[in-house]
Amino acid sequence: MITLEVFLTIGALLFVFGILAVVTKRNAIGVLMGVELILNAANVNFIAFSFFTDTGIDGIMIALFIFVIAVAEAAVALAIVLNIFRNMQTINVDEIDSLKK
Amino acid sequence: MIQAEYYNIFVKIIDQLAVLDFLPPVWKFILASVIAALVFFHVIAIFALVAIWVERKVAGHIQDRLGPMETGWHGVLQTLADAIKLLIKEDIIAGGIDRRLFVLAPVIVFMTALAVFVVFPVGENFIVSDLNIGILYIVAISTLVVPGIIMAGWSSNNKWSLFGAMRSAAQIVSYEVPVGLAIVCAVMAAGSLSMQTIVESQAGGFWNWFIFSKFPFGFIAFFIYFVASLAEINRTPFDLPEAESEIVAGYMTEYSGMRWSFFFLAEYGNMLAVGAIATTLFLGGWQTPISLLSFIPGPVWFTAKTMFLVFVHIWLRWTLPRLRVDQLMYMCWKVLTPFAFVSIFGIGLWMTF
Amino acid sequence: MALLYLAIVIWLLPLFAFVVQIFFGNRLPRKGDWLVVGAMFIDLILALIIFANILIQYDPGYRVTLHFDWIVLGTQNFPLGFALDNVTAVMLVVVTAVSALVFLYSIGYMKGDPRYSRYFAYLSFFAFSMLGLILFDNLLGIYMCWELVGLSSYLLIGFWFEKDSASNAGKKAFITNRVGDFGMFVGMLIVFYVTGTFSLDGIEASVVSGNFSGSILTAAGILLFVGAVGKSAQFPLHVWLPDAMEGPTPVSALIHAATMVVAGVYLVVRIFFMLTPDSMLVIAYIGGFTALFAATIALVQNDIKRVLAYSTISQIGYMILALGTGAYAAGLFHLMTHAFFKALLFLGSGSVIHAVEHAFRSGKIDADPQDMNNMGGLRRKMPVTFWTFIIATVAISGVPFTSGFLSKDAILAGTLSFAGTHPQHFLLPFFGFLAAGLTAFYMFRLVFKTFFGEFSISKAWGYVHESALTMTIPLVVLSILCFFVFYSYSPVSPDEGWFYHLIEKPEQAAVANAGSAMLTTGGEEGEHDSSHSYALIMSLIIAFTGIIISYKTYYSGKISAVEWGNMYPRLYRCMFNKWYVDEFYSATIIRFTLGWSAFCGWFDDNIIDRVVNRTARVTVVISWFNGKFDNIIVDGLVNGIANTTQLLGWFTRQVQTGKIQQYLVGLLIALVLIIILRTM
Amino acid sequence: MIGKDIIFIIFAVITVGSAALVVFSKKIIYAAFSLMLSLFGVAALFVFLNADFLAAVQVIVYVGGILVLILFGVLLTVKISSDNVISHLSQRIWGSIAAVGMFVLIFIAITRTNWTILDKSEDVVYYPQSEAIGIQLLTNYILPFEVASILLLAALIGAMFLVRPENK
Repeated sequence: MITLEVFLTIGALLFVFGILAVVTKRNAIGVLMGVELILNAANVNFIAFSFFTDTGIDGIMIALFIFVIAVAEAAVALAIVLNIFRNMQTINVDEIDSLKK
Repeated sequence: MIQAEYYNIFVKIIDQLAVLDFLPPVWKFILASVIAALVFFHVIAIFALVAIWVERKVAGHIQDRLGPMETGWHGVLQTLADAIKLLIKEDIIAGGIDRRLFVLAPVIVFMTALAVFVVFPVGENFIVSDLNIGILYIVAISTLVVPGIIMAGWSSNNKWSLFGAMRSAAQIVSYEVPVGLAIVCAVMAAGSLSMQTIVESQAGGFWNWFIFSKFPFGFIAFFIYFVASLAEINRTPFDLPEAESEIVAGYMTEYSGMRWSFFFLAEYGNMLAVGAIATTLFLGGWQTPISLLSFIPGPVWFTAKTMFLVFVHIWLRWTLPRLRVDQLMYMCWKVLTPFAFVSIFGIGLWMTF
Repeated sequence: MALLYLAIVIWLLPLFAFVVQIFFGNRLPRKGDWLVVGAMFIDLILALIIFANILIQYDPGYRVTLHFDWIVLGTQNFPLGFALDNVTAVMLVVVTAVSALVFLYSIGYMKGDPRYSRYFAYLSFFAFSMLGLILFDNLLGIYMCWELVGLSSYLLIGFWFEKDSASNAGKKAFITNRVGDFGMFVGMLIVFYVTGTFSLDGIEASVVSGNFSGSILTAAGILLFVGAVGKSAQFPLHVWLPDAMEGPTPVSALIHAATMVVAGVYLVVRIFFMLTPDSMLVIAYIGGFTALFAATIALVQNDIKRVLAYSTISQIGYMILALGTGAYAAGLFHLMTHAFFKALLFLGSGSVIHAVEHAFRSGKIDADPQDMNNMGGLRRKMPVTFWTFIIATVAISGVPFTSGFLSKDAILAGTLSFAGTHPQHFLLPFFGFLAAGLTAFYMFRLVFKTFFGEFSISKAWGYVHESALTMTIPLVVLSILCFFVFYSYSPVSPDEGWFYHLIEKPEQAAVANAGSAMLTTGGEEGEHDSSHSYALIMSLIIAFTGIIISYKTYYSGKISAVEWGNMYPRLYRCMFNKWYVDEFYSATIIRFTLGWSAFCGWFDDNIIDRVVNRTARVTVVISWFNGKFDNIIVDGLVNGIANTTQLLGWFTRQVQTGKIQQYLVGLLIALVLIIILRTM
Repeated sequence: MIGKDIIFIIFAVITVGSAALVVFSKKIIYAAFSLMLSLFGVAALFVFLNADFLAAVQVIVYVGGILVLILFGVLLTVKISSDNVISHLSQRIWGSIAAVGMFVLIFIAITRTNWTILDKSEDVVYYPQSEAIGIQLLTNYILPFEVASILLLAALIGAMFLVRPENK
């Protein structure tokens, strides 16, 4: 039961749900949650490979660095969200379309 | 299972019961886990019963009065009476409350308080599971309390609750930094994350305890851990999240009866846990202070040291006034954290040379 | 090994004092001077313990080391290490003793200064850097401490930075040193390139094995010596030292006489094993020339501290000369004796300046308290200062029964025997002996002008008084150390003493490998032969000649100095103006730099701007034609295309909603389609 | 060993199920708490992969750090009675098509690839990893380690710069 394919499938599911959250949430924080799910999917894959194949401890090291990046990303993203909220009084991504101009 | 490699006292006891031989090992393991959980639940509950009475009596005597005297001899049954009252009280869930989260929150908060007991080395052979990441596990589990508190505060649909939850979360998250750094000091000194190894590396007399052996850095680390852990479990003088005079009772405002008593139990469980962690990391755990006293078994020492620290908690509560929010943050970031770095540096130098 | 750990404690104690002092100095009682001075005295006691152990062991080959990895970059490892041998132990005692006494003296001298606590912090920092310089047995470590020493020197020279002259002097010292340090750095890089290590042991191993030899070794040796030239103020980089006298006098005594400036000598001692015959010759000539050159300048200066500064340059020249001619122990010996009597001279002059300045201030007289013409007759008011000063003067002049006689005599004997084996280098002993005579002359000139005769401004005479106890105690202690008994049983030869037994000349593999007989018989061995007695007699004659001429000129007035000056006006002016070295630098290097930048500015203003303007004009004309072409032909074409594009754009614009999520969905669907199409 | 599989399946279902809840829940706060459960499940999955150190770090960093940040973000920006957070129907349909397409592709790739797998018999020796991780961090990964610390510092300063009050 505990095989590489199962873990990869779990990773794929997490990834897909992350993608779905990113593209369907109207709330910027919801989008951020989707991003976290995607990063976790990557982590699951890295560690599964590290455990089941002969790549040694490298997968775990990369996962550690992904943690760091996730923290940095979350901090900056939330700061941006708060800034947007302050400037536009909304964090609804549908209404944030300055990119159009 | 992975845990099979680790020494587990409950698994060992169940293994020796011939009646249960028909069970496959995994089920034995699960059974042992359930028993362990029940045991520690009762440890917390009974401790809370006693500690509340002690706290009232100590408070009374510190304030030059007697405290509870009516129920039983010197009021010993007072807490029991209170507990029974709480159990049979009506379960109130006010309107406009997010019911699901409201119910879930006390469970999560209490669970975190209970789950840390898994790795406490009560005695030389008395530990539920000596995880090789023991102390990291404690840190990880105790972070889970923050979402629980936010859940409670948010679901109450009450601005005092929300303020209390935000304050509490900010306080716990901030003070995790000095706590973590102080723990790192002990981990560096022991060279291991495992609780049992940390205790064993302090063997051979009280001068080998980390509080004394890496003088003064060990003492600084202990002091930082003690102060910061007070803040992490919201005890006086850091009890801003439930400051009655400012924001009613913080995130617990809307709770009553059983659910409220879960928060209360969690608080006393945390006191016990924090005392036990400090004992393990800095006071030598179950080690005897001098070899002359080694006939006294380890669990007794462990309990005695933990209880002493709990007594200090109670003592401080009735001695010190509450801090302001800005003083709280100043204390954390400008006092405790720099000194924790200093002591990490010092212990690092000590270990290198 | 325990001794080495003790030495490291000695090294770190001033650092501790510095850190406490710089952060909390102003809040401590007495502004923390007791902390720094106390740390230094503990250092002195520890250094004496080490020294006593060395003396008990009495082993010339004594050496303990401690190595540890400092930086590991991939496969390249940069270790650091400390070493304790006899030279180090002696240097430790010299540095801590002079430092401790100067620190004590500073309490009195700096009393009431607004930056009193910072001054002590800097002093402590200097002591830390200097001790590190002594202890490291690794060029990298030495270089680091070398720069730290330079930094603390800069801070202390410019300590009274409100004065323009002081801050300029600090900058000058720093920049001049940088020239030397650059040479040293290049030398280190050469060493590292060839041997792959900075450790002195490692370098020695590759010199001995012959891997590191020939002209590149000579080049490395000379370049490292260039660093020493800068730090030890040798010609031609000596110009910063006289200016550095703008700093407080104790600083001059400690840093610019006794310790830091001899760091260069110490560096030469440390790299002695890798010097080739050619580099030794360069060193010898530079040292000898500097000794004479600085002495001539000192003859005619009127500022008391400047005379001492040039005397310092001259004496360091002696040490360098000794090392260059192979008289290794003699050079080091002179370093030690000189440290004590020169520190004493400076502290004595500080005491004099302090008293005179006080008198001038009290008497409301606007005169330079450092000018010897404004002094005179001070021996009656300042007996302690006077007698200690006399002892030091006698020592530096090379009068028998003093330490200076022992060491200077050893150097002169070394040069003489060197010239004996190599007659073509007869100039070296000539430099030495002439400078010795001049030294005696100008030192006694200083004493006569300062302490004898009558005080020039009688109005202020009443205010002159002896300095405080914290200032006079160091003077007395240092003056005791000027006698020969501390160094040798015999008043005429240092051979008997512990010093010559403990300090052993290192093997010079490069000299041996060169296969040349040159230099191998110079120096130490020569001192046992007849040249020693020649040198003894000659130096005695020369010293006393100098003293007598000085006496006749400045005390009894039988010879008029003014007349002498008028007899050779050109020579006098040259000497008075320090041989115009500063002027030469400003006329050449500084002028060239300024001129070059002025030229660059002019070039920019006139040539480049003109070219640019012309180009602009041409462009304007061309663009006029271009514009016509554009308006008529191109625009017609473009407008046609633009209208079409606008129409197309209106269609495609409907896709751009500005919503990232929609873009993302489009991207994903496209990705899926591409993968499907590629794998089908 | 069937018991281990049961526990594994429970955690896998918790992980994936709460990830689905993150996507489909109407209230953003529910999504946040579902995310917590999902992240916790991932940590549990790490334990099955002999990465217990990483599991603890996952809980500390994600639940104790990022999730609390997200919760703060939610509390600071959304009113307690929050509105619908799901976007337009067309966006949902196209998004679902893309996501399902991605999943099908990845799944085909997973099943078709012939993985070279180490032999994982039942008695695998589990050894503590924290020491190995520490050694790796200070030897082979020293440069990424330093770069990561600089990245964190930059992110910290950047975040503080972004949320500082406008008026001086």
